[in-house]
Amino acid sequence: MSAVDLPVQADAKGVAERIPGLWKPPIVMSVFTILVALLVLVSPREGDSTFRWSREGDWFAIPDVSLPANGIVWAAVLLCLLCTAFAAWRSYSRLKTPLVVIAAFAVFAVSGFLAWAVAGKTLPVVGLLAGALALAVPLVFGALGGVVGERAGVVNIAIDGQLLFGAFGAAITASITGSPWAGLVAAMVAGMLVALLLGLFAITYWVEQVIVGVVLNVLVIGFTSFMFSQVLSGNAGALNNPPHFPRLEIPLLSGIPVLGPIFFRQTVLVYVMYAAVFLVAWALYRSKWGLRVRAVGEHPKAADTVGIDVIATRYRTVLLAGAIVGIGGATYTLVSVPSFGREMTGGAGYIALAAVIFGKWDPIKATLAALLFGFASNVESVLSVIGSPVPSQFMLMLPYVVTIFAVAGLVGHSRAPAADGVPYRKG
Amino acid sequence: MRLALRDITKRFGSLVANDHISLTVEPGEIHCLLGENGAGKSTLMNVLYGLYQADEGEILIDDEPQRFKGPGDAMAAGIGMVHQHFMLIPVFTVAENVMLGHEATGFAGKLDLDAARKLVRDISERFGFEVDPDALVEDLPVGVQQRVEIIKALSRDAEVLVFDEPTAVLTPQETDELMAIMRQLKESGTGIVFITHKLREVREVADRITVIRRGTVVGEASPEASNAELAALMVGRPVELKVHKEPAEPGERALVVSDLVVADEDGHVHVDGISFHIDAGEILAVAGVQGNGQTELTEAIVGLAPHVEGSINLDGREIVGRSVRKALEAGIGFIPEDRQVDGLVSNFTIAENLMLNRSYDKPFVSRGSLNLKKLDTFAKEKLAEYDVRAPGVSTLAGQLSGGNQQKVVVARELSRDLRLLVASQPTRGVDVGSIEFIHKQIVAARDSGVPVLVVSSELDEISALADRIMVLYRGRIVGIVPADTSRDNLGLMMAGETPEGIES
Amino acid sequence: MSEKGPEHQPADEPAESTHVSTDDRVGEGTQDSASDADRVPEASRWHLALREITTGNALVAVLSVLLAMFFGSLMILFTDEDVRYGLSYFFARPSDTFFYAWEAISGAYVSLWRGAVFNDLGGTFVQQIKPITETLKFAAPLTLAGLGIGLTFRAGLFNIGGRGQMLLGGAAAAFVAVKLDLPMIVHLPLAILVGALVAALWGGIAGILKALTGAHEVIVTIMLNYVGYYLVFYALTRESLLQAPGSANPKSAPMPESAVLPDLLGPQFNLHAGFLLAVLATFLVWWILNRSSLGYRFRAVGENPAAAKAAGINVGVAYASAFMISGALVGLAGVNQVLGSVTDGATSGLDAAIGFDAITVALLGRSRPFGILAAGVLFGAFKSGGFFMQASEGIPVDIVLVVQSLIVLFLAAPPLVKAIFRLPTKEA
Amino acid sequence: ACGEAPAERAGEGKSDYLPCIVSDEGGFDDKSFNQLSYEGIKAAADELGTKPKPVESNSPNDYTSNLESLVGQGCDTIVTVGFALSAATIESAKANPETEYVLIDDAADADFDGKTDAENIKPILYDTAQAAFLAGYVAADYTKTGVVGTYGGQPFPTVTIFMDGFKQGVEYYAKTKKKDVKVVGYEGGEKGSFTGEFVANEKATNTARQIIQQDADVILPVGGPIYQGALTAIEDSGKEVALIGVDADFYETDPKTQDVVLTSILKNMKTSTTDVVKAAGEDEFDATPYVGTLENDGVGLAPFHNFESKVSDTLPAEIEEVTAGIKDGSIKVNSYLAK
Ligand SMILES: Nc1ncnc2c1ncn2[C@@H]1O[C@H](COP(=O)(O)OP(=O)(O)OP(=O)(O)O)[C@@H](O)[C@H]1O
Ligand SMILES: Nc1ncnc2c1ncn2[C@@H]1O[C@H](COP(=O)(O)OP(=O)(O)OP(=O)(O)O)[C@@H](O)[C@H]1O
Ligand SMILES: [Mg+2]
Ligand SMILES: [Mg+2]
Repeated sequence: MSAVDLPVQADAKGVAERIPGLWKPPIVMSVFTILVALLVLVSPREGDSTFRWSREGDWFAIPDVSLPANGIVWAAVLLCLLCTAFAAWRSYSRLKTPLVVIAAFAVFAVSGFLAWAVAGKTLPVVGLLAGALALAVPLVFGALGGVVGERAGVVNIAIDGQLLFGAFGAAITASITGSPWAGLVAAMVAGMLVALLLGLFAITYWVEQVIVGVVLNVLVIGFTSFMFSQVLSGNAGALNNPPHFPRLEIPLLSGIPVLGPIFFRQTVLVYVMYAAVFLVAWALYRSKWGLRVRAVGEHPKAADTVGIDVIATRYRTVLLAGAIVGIGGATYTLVSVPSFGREMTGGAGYIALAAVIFGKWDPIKATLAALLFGFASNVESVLSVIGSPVPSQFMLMLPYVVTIFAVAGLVGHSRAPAADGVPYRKG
Repeated sequence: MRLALRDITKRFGSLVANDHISLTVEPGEIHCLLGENGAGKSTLMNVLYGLYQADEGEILIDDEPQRFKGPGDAMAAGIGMVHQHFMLIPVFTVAENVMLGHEATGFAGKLDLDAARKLVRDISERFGFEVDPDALVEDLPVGVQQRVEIIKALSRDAEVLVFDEPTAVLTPQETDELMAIMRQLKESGTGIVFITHKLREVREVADRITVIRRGTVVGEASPEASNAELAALMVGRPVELKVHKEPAEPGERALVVSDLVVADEDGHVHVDGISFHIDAGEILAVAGVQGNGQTELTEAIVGLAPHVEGSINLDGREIVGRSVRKALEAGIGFIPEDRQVDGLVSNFTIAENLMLNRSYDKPFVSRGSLNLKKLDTFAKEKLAEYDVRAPGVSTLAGQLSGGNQQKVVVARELSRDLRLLVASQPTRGVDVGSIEFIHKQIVAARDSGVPVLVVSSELDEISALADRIMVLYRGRIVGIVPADTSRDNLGLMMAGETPEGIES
Repeated sequence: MSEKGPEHQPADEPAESTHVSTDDRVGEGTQDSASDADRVPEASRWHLALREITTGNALVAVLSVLLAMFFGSLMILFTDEDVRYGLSYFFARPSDTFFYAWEAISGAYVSLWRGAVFNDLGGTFVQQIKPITETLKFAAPLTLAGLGIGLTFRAGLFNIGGRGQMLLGGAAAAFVAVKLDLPMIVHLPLAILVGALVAALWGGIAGILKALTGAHEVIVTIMLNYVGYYLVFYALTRESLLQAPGSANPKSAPMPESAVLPDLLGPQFNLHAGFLLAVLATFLVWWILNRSSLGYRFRAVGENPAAAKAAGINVGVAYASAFMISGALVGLAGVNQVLGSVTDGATSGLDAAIGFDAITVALLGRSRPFGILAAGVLFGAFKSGGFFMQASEGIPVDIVLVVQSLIVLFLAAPPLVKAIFRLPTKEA
Repeated sequence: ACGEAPAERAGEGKSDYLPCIVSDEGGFDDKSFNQLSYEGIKAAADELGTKPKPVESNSPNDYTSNLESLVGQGCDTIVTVGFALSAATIESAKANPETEYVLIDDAADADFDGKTDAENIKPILYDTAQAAFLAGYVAADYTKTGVVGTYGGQPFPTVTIFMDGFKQGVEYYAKTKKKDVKVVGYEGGEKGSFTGEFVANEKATNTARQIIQQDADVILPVGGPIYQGALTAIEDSGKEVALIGVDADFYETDPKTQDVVLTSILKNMKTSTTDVVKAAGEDEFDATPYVGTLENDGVGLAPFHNFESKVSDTLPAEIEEVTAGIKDGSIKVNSYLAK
C-alpha cells in the first residue's frame, strides 16, 4: 500500500490482503478431520474396502488391496490429525503451512472417505483418476484460455460461451466435412469469434468486461439454441453427426501400471492438452511473447511507454485465448458425446473461471484446480455407480462444496494481474 | 542532439493544457520546467514522448521535424523519459523491466535474461548504482526503482532524458545522488529536462529554467533567482515559503507509544520495538528513508496494521487492538501517505469524500440516514475555507489536481475535534502554493493543542514543521532530536548512523 | 464494476457516465456532466439541444434496440422456411423472397409487440391489454433479482449466485406456505419474510467468506448455485420437507390461498402483488444506496475499499451485509415466483434462470435502482412477447435472448452505435 | 436459388382444426417424451390435413404463459408434456372448458382424489416399469459378466420408474434362475447414479464409463440424450457392452446405436399421442385417462434386431411367459403408478 508509483488500481482492490490467513489451513483441516472421524463414529461400516489398481493391458498387474474399512478410516483420521497438528504448530510459529502437508492431508482425508464409502465393495482407483482427467479436459482448456486472456488484462467471463460455441462449430463442421480435425479447427475459430466480440467491446469500446462476458454467454446460448432447434434438429444426420476422435494409446507408455491407463490411453485432445499446458506455462514465463503479455496485463501504460502496442497485444492474446478455449469446446462434440445439444456445457465455463481464480492466474495451478474439480466430480460418479450410502443430491453437491472449502480454507485472497479488467485508454 | 519543441498546443476538450509552448534542450544542458500543479508540464512531456499527439506545433531534433506516433518512435529518436508515476511493472524483475520492449531472445522467442542482466550490470557500473538485476521491482525502495527507470532509459541510448518530478519520493541523500547522476549524464552530452516542485533542486542543477503557468510559458528564470522569485513566478503571487510558527507550548502527555512491534501478514517485522511520546500542542516529525517503518507506524496507530504488539496509549486509553473506526472515534485524524489509494474515493464527489470517516453517526448520519443538507453546507464551507479549486462540492474528487485532492483530505481530517493528528507525507507532489496552505493548517492544529505526528521524507518539510524530530531506520529509532538539527546530521541518521554529539 | 447510468441522478450522486479508474486521467468522464452544460453559453441552446439529441443517450438507446432487432431479423430470415422457399427460386421471382422476408420479420416483431404491450387482435378489452400486465408480471422477479445483483455491484462485488438464492428463498417461502396454516394477514408476510431471510443467509455465505477468508465471491456464488439447487432438490424429494404428500414427483403441494400474493387487477389478469413488491423494493434500494449511511458505505467500499478502510469503514461487514441484502432481494424474486407467478407448487426449476437474466438486467440498468426497474420491465416485455411470438409465428424464444444481449452490448458501447450510424461523437 | 416460380404454394392446411403442444423444459429435441409426443402430434396433424403449433418452455415460469398464448391462438387441442405442466394444464383447462387438453406422463390429479381435476383433460400415463422389467430380465439373461448397470438424468419418477422396473426384472431373473446378477448404478429411490442434467455431456459419458468399469456389459441410460454418453463410453472401452434404449426403439430412431442396442423399452407416446389427437380432430375426444401397459401395448419391448442371434434361444419364449405373467398379475411389478 505504500509506494506511490504503483498504478493505483493495483492497490485499491487489495484490501483483503491485509486479512491474516495464517490460521486457515489448520482450521479447515480440523474441520475435515472431524468430519472424517464422524463418518465412522456415526455410521461405522462393515467389511473390507478393496482398491483396485490394475487395468487390462498393463505390463504387470498390481494386486488389489483389501483392508477393513473402519481400520483404514481410523488410520486416515490419525494421519489427518498429525497433519493438522503440524499445520497448527506452523501457524503458531507464524509460518505458512507447506503445500505438501496440505496435499498429504487431502490424500489422507480423501482415502478415509473413500474407504468408508466403498466398504464391502471394490473401488477402481485407476478408473477414478482417469475419469477425473477426462472430466477436467474442457475445464483445463477453459481455464488455460482464461489465464492467458486475463494475463493480458482482459477478464473473460465468456469462457462458457466460447466452450459452447466451440462445441457447436466443431459439431457442424466435423459433420459436414466428415473430419474431426476440421471440427477442431472450426472449434478454435468459433472460440476466436466470441473472443473477437469480447475484444471489440472490452478493448476497443471500453465496455465493462464483466458485462461483455456475461452478455456474450447469453448471446451464444441464444444463438446456438436457436440454430439448434431451427437448423440442426431438422438435419441431424447431415449437420449434427460429427465423427469423433478415437482413443489413442501411446505405445509402451500406456502399459505402465496405474499411470498408463490414466495418462496415455486418451484421445488426441488430451495429449493436445498436455502440450497446451506446458506451452502456455513456458511461453508465459519464459518467452518474449509472455513477457509482453504480462506487462500489458500488469501495467499497460508502462508497456506503452516502452513501445509495446497494448491494444494489438491484447487483441492477439484474447484471440489466442479464444482458440484455446475453443479446443475445450471441441471435446464436447468430438470426444464426449456424438452430437451437439442445447446448452451442453452446463455452465462448465463458470467452473473454468473459478479454476482461473483458484489457480491464481497461473497456468499450472489453474490446471490443477480444474483437475481437482474433475476429481471431485468423478468421486461422485464412481461412488454413485458403486452405490454409496449418501443420497444422490448430496453426492452431486460434492465437487462444489469441495471447491468452496478449498477456496475459502486454503487459497483465500488471490491477486489478479493488476490491470485485469481495466481497459487501456490512450491520451 | 538538439531538441526543440515549437508552438506545441495540446487540448483536452475545451481545456488547453499546452498553449503554443516552445522550448529547446541543448546537448549537455539541464533544462528545468517549473509550474504549479496542472500547469501542463507533464502534458508537454507526454507530447514530446509520443504518448499524446500535439494538436498544433512540431518537435524538431537537430532541426529535423519529427512525427512520433508512439513512445516507440520517440525512443528510437533518442528520447528517454522517467515518468512522474513510474512506468515499472512491479511483479517483474529489474532485468525484465529493463529488457521489456527490446528483448533479446533466443530460440523460439525464449527470453535471453542473461543478456538483460549484463546490460543492467554494465549500466549500473557506469553510474555506480547498486541494482540487483534479479530483484523484484515491487520489493525495491523507491529510490532504487527510480534508478531502474534511469537504467531503462539509458539502455536505449537516450540522448535527451526527461525527468518528471523524480524527486517527489526521494530522500535528501537519494536526491543528491540523483543530482550527481544528472550532472554525470550532462557531462557525457545528454540533454536533460527536469521537472520538480522543489526550488532548491532547481537552483542546484539547472542551466536554464522555464516557468509554465496555465499552459503557457510565462518566462525564463535564471538559476541564480531566489526561491521567492521563482515561487512567485510560478504561482503568480508572492508565496510564504517557510511557515511562520511560534515555539511549541507542549501540554500534557497525549500519545505514549511503548515497545511497539508491527509485522505484516507474512510475519515480516517493520516496526521493531519503538517507544516515544508526543505531548499536546507539539509536532513530532518522523524522518527516514521511505520503507523504514513509517508507514507501518502510522497504520498501527490508526488500527490498519494486521499484527501489532506493544502499547499505544492515547490520553490514557489503550488503542492497540481497536478497530480503525474506534481509533478515529477516539479522535485520531489521519492523512494517509497516498491520497489516491487510501485517502479519497475518486468517483465520489468532494462532499461525499468529506464525510468518509464519519459515515456511521452524527453529524451527517442520523438513524441510519444521510443528512445531505448538512453535508452540503459543510462541504461548501470547507471548500471556501480550504481554498479547494473546484467548480463545486459535487465535483468528483478524481477530477481535482493532486494539490486540491490533498486539501480535501486535510479539510476532512482537520474538521473534527481531534485528540491526535497523524499526517503522512502531507504535501507530497503538491505545489508550493498549496504546501504553504497545508503547513499553516497543521501548525494551526498544533497551536490549538492537538498533538501531531508528521511523517515526511522531505527534510524541508520536517524542518519546517517539527518541534522534535524522530529518525527511523529499519524499524528502530535512531534518535529523537531537536528541530534545529542540521540537514547533514539528519541525513546521517537516516542512514542509520548516530553522528557525534547526538543522543539517541 | 459500477457504471454510472444515463438516468437522472439525484444531486448528491456523481453525474458522470463513464467509470474512470483512479490513475487514469485520460477519460472522457468529465465531459458529459451537467457542469459541462452549465458552461455552455445561452446563445447556443438550440444548437446544444440538437447536439444532445444526436449525441445523447436516448438516441443511442433507441438505435441500440433497432440494431439488435436488425440482427435478430437476420437470424429470423436465415431460418424462416418461407424465405428459404422464396430463395429457392429467387432469380425467377425475387419479389416473393422479399415478400416472405417482410412477412417473417414484421410478423415476428408485431407479434412481439402484441404479446408484450397491446394485442389489437384480442376480442375483449381485457384480452387486448392483458399483454402489458403479463409484461409487468415477468418484470417483477427480474427487477427484484436485478436490484439485489445491482446492489452488490455498487459495493464492488459480483453476485452470480442468483440461482441459488432464488431457489433457497422460494423453497423457504414454500415451506412456510405449505406447512403452516395461518390467516392470510400473518401467513403471507411470514412466508415472504422467511423466504427473504433464508436467501439473505444463503447469500451472506459468500460475503462472510470473503470478509473472513478473502475467498473470491465469484467462485463461491457459482458453487453455491449448484449446492443450493441440489439442496432444494433434496428437500423436494422428502415429504418431511417439501414434497407434496402422496406424490412421487419432486414438487411441493400447491400454495394455500392464505399465502398467495393477491392479484392486483382481479382474476382475469395474472398480475399479482409481486410487482408491487418489486416497485417498493426499488424505492427501498434507492433509499439504501443514496440516502442511507449503509448504502454510502457500500458505495465507498465498492469504489475504493482501501480508502474506505482507512476511514474506519468496516469493509468485511460491508461485504457481508451487502451480500445479505442482495440475497434477500434475489430471494424475494424466488418468493415472487412461488407465491405469485407459479403457485401450484415449488420445483427445483422455480428460479427459471432469472438469477442469470437478472445480471443482465442489473447491467442494463447500470446498477441504478430505477434503471433496473426500467430494464426489468423491458426484459419482462421481451419475455411476455416472446411467448406470443413463439405461439403465433413459431419463432423460438431463444431469439429473444439474442436480441436482449445485443441490446445490452450496444447500449454499453455508444461509440460503436454512433459509428455504425455515422453520428457525431462528442469531443473527447 | 434458381428454378421455376410456382404459381401457388402447395401444402397449406386443409382443415381448420388446430392441435397444439407445449413442451416442458427439455424442449422438443430432448430425444425423449417431448420429441416423441411432438412427432405424434405431427403425424396426427398430417393425417388430419392441418399443421400443429408447437411451443417450447424454457422454465416453469413459461408454462402458464405458453398455455395462455396457445389458447389465444385458438388451439382446439393442447397437448402438454410432463408432470411439471400438470398444474398449469389443470388451471388452463378449468379456465377454458371448450378447449381439449392432453397431459402426458401425469394424472392431472392435484387433489389426489383419484379423479382427473378437470373434465377436459385426458391424462396419458405409462407404467413403464412393466416393460423395463422385461428389459431387466433380458439383460440378466444376456450378461456374461453378471453385472448390468443403469444411470439416469435426475431422480424424477418418470426416470426412476425405468430403473426400478429394470432392477426388479433383473432380481426376478436372478431369483427364478438362481443366478447371481447384480445391478450397479441404482439402489432404489433416489439412490443411484444420476448425471444431474438431461444433457449429453462428459458427465454422462463418464458415468457410463464408470458403470462399464464395474464390469457391467449391459447398460440402461434413462434420460433423453444422456444415452449418447454411453455410446462413446462403450466404443472407448473396446469391450462388448450392450445398450438398452428407452422411450422409442433406438435401432430406428438413432442409427448410430444399431451395433450396440440390445433392445429398447418402448413407451409408445408417439402412437398414443397420434391416436388421441386424431380422435380429437375427428371430434371424438375422450377424457378418460389412459395408462399404457403391456396389456394395451402402451409400453413394450422392442425387437432385438442385430442381437437376435446373440441372445439365448429360449429368451423370446421366456419373455412371452413373463409378459403373460405381468399381464395376468401373477408377476407383480411395483411402480408409483401401480400402487
Ligand atoms: N488526459 C487528460 N485528459 C484531460 N485533461 C487532462 C489530461 N491530462 C492532463 N489534463 C489537463 O491538463 C492540465 C495539465 O496537466 P498536467 O498533468 O500536464 O499538469 P502538470 O503541470 O504536470 O501538473 P503537476 O505538477 O500536478 O504534475 C491539467 O489542468 C489537466 O486538467
Ligand atoms: N479523468 C480526468 N479527466 C480530466 N482531467 C483529469 C482527470 N483526471 C485528472 N485530471 C486532471 O489532471 C490534472 C493533473 O492531475 P494529476 O492527478 O495528474 O496531478 P499530478 O500530475 O499528480 O499533479 P500533482 O500531484 O503534482 O498535483 C488535474 O488538474 C486534474 O484536474
Ligand atoms: Mg505532472
Ligand atoms: Mg382430482
